[in-house]
Amino acid sequence: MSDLPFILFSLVAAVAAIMVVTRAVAVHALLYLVVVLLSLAGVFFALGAPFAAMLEVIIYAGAVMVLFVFVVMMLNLGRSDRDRERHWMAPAVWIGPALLSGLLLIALCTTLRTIPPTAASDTMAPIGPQSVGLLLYGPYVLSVELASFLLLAGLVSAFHIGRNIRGTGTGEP
Amino acid sequence: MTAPMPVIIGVTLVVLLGLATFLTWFERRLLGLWQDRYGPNRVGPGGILQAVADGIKILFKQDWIPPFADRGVFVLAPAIGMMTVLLSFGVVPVTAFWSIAGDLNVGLLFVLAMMGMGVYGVVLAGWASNSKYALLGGMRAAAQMISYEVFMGLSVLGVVMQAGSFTMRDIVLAQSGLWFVVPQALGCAVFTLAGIAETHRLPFDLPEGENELGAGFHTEYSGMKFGIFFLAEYAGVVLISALLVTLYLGGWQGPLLPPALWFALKTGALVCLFILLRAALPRPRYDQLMALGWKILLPLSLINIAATGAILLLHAPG
Amino acid sequence: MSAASPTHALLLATLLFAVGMLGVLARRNLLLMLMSIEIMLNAAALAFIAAGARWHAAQGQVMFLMILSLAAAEAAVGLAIILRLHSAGRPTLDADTGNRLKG
Amino acid sequence: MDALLLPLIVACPLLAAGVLFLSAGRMPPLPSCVIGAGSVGLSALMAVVLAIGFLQTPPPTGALHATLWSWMQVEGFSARIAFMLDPLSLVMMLVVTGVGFLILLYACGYMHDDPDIARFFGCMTLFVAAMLVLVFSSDLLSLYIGWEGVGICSYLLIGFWHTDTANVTAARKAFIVTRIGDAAMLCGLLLLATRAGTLDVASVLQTVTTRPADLQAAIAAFLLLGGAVAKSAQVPLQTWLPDAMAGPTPVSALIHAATMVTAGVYLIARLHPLFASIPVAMTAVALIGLITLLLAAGSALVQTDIKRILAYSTMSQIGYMFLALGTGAWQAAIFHLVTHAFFKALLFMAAGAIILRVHHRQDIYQMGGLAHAMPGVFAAFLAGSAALAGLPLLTAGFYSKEMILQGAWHADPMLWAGALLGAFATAIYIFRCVFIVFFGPRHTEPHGRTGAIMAIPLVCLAVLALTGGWMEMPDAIAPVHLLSNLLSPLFGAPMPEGPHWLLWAGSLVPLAGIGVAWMLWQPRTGTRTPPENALARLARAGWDFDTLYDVLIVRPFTTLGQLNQTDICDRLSDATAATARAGGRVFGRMQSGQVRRYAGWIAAGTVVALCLGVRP
Repeated sequence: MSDLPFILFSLVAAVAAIMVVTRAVAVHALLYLVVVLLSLAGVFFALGAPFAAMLEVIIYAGAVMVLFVFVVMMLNLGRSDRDRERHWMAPAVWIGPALLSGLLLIALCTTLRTIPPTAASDTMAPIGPQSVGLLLYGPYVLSVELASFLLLAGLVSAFHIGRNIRGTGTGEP
Repeated sequence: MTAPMPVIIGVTLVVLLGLATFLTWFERRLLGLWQDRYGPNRVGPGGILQAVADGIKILFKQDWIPPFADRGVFVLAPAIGMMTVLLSFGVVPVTAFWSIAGDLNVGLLFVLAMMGMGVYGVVLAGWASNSKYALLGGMRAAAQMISYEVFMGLSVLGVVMQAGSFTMRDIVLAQSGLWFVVPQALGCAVFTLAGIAETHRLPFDLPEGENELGAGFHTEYSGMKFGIFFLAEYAGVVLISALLVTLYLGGWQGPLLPPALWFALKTGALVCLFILLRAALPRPRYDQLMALGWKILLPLSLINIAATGAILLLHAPG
Repeated sequence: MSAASPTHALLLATLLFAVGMLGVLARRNLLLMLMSIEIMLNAAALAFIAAGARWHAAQGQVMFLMILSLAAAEAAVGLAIILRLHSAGRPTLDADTGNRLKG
Repeated sequence: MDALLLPLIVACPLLAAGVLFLSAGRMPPLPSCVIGAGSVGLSALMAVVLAIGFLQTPPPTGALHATLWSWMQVEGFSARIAFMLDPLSLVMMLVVTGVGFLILLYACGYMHDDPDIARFFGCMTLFVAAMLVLVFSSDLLSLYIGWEGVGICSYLLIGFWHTDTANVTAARKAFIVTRIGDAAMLCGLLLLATRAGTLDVASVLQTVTTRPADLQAAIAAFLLLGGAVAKSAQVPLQTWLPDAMAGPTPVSALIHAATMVTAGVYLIARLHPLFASIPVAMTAVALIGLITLLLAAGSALVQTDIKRILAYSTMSQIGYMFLALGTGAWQAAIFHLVTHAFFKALLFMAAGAIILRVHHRQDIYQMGGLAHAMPGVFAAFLAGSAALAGLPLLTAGFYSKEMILQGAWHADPMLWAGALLGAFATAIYIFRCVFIVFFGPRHTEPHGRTGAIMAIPLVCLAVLALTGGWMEMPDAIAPVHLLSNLLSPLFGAPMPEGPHWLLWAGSLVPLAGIGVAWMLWQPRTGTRTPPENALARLARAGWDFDTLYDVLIVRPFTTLGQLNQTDICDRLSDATAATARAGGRVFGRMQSGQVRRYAGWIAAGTVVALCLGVRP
């Protein structure tokens, strides 16, 4: 009974992920990606990580994906783009990548098979925000610093790349 | 004392939707009062049935989808907007025993998450309409709501630090001595401003901005889909008010009167405040709105966090 | 062994990773490639969370936060590049034209 | 309470620096002055309160500790941001905040019409904060933060008037030369850290006593000495200090005379057990000090720029301190540091007052006869000069220099003789400056007045330069040993005093020097032109160390580079390049520049690696 959400969310995530990579309209793909993220948040919840689940929704689905939507809106893609996208997705294109991904899947699944089953920790008591925070600002404070450096670097480089070169307001080089 | 869950859900839903409908009339009446005119006063006693009349009109309108729109997303957008607001109510504790998931251990984060999802309703509506006014409105909404979500999240952190919990019920219980509006006055102010921007109410209704963008993101909407946007906005106002009450004004706590009544009274007063703000304040320019957020509210909320942390550390035992 | 076990979560993570990789390799649209990368990142994050659940340790969520910040930075830079390319006269978002250095 | 005051003393100027910098130069002059001088004044006030508390009820362990936070904790190494107040840092704290406050007060008058005054005070307060961090740190790593902090402030302030290329060049030179020392010091610190597993001063010094001094310790000591030498402008890394006079005069007074340049002395004093356990290092310190003091005194004899005279004099006086350190006379070094801070800051500020009033001229031969025009400044300069020359009994410089001479005598009479020669030269060059600037015919008509805000610090420091030495006297004069007693828990008992004739010699030599100066440059018959001969030119150019370095290091390096362009080593690299190019052509086909192709290769590689790993 308690496994039902997990299975449900997993199935939704898997299906939606496949939908993402096969959509021709960027916004549709984005919406499916949001669905992937939301159902992954559900999976996190089922795995006893409510804090991660909420952050996944707030930051990933709520902020990063909106950024994607925002960019798509700025690009103002039209019908011609959709047609070109369809053209690019000819069946022949998929053979090589599908082969590679399939191999990867097989290899990884083989590895997973070797993992001994976990009987002890089936209780899945949730790990709350407090313990994560204590860990983050205790032994992992250096990685928090590194993450903030990374974000700063991202901020600066995004600002630099997107800067307005000739003051035209359009970003034309 | 605890009511069964379906009852809670049902009552909450009915009350909320009824309230949102009622608010459409109530706001116009209050605005009329403040602006020295009548407002709707023909249908029913004092015009109270105006809301019903509007509802009937909207329900019976043709459910029209523009041929140039992206059908699926166009239909989905208002549903997302309404749904996120309703879901947020799930974690608001009306009384100690009356909430759907008031003791969810990441309750406050859940509200923030739903606020974040709420952006999609507006943004997708703007995109799916495939018209430039709607697109501009949607883009404005994306930038505005994402920015103000940051300040909202940062401002409530002070509350979380003081209460030591993300659980809404714990936060209310932590205020039994002193309402957080006193120690967290700064956070409360930022939260209120961010809340107005999140619900894109006047004065921060730039995504709609009717004198520049037509009707903004819902320019192409009509009929019940428009109605859902409309109701979602009022439900959002009630939500922000309820959150303010829960986070800063002691929730259901109060002397003499029953808890639920206290909660309703506080929320109602805040809703009136929202309407008063609409009546009193002009709409700023878009760049002014963003500047206010990033140059004033962000530092303020950071200062609030730092100060709260410092004071908590100083008072920490040992 | 119940269905909601870390092993099954790892299986899901594997599947997502493979699908994301498929997207990166097969799509020509830069935006879609970026989205596929997000799927792959999420698969990795799921693996961390699952491991955290397996050992009942909060470290999994710590690593998840690191991935989250990585994804945020990556999305910001990636999207900025896409916008730049788009405004520099390459409105097709075709990844295969990325080797032309001049706009 | 006291332990809380310790970080507050640092925080006060730091906060002021933050405020001043954040104003982005838009802060008007008056608030800038108030914030700049006020914050340091507040620090000085707190320092005095702290010092009184410390002296009245000394902490049982001999030092106050305030650990702010643990900086890093990795396997086998830990570092903290921790402050400590022991007698040594107490003395330094009082000097830095007290003299610093007086100089900043003076700067309020000196800089009041400069448009960039907010930036000036921002840098100055930041400097004071960094210097206090340096002084307070009980951990060598946080000491290093302060060390680099004062370095960067020095750089910023030397190049303060950055529109003039010469100033920027001087700033860059100071930065690069001290950087050589800083690099050496960092290496030394790392060596110490590998020995002790921490850079906590107490623990580091503990290892000196528990483990016999080996080669590693010696190398570490020499590397640290390198850092100290560069910061304190000693031979061979002294060339930056005279050029550093390009900065505003209060900067020269605070940074390049009173505080920062003595950081090297402080460092060695702080780590004195380490140095004391390595006799070679001690000898090196003493020799460096002696050579510097003689060379710099020689240069000062022929300079024409008043600030350069003082700069060389500073080098020379720090040479004395190094000499004292090298002979184990730790108290003498710190004592001289204190008195030097008083009189050298006074001399610089008096010089600044003169420069302001003679239309920003700095050439002493263009001044002349200023004694009547500015009697107050004259008196102040005279007091400072007397202290620098070490006029017996009356002045602070006499007592501290006497103590150093005693120490040198105990170590080696040759050192003593050299130091005495230096004292002789000191008296000559500073009174040469006095006679030329203040007597004789007037070349420039001074204008304006020296305002009260500049006069008050001059008066305070003049009093200190004269009376500051009375806290420590030789037994032959009066048995006063305030400073020695304060410092002896740290440094051990001071050295016994030498024979009485040493005192006589030390008293008479400065007088003789003044007499020589009077004979050569007396107002009526003395020469009024700078000396022009090969030796004088050499000395004026600071013994041509710049040229020497150019010839020894820069030119050979560039020549070597040019020679190496076509030699056999290049053939080897050409072969490498050819191989690489051939390989590049092959692999270049993979570099199509297409993201998807790359992603495909990465994915393929991953899959192959996985398959290899999974293979049962």
